[in-house]
Amino acid sequence: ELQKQFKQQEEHAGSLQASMNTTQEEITQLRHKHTMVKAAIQEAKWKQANLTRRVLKLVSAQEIERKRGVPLDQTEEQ
Amino acid sequence: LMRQAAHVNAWDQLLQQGHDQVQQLRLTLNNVKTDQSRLQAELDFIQGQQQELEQLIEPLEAAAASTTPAQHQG
Amino acid sequence: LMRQAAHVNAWDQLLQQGHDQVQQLRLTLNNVKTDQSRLQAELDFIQGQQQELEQLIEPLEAAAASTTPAQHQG
Repeated sequence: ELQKQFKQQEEHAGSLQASMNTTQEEITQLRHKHTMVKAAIQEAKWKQANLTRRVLKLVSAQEIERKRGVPLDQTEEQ
Repeated sequence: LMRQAAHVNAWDQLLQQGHDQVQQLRLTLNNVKTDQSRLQAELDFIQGQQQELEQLIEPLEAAAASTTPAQHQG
Repeated sequence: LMRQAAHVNAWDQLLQQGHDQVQQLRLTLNNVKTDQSRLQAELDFIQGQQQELEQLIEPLEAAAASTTPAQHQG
């Protein structure tokens, strides 16, 4: 009787180990993908900083132009 | 024999505990996976937006580069 | 009896190993989870900036659209 129970437990432990292995594998994949997502987000951050710099440059250039242009138009009209 | 039976019972409990723990782990794993998919989707969206913005900026930069020296000369 | 004792030891070890393994995986998952929360915040930040940039670029686009033909005429 006890021997039978041993046998059952061994099977139970075996299936538990199998699902542990599956889980471990999935977690390994998850970590791998996590590393890639993390790198991609870092890249997006850099790109964002670059875009911000470019937009601000455009905005300030336009601002200078506008301030330069408006009084000139008025003097021309006078 | 009694001691052996007790041992077997203890293992039964431990196995059940292990089973519950792995189950719990899988639940957490699935949550983290869902979060990861969401992050990936948001990242894809942002990358698309960045590309659009870049396409908007490029002609403006080209225009600024060509008009600014022209106005200096004029 | 010796063999049984060895069996008991082996089993106990196996269960302990399984327990440690679960514990390790749980730690790993928690780290990923924490990291993902941080990444989510970063994405939200980028998204917010992106919207600001779009708002900044809108009048520039409008200006470019209106000044470019005017310069052609002048």
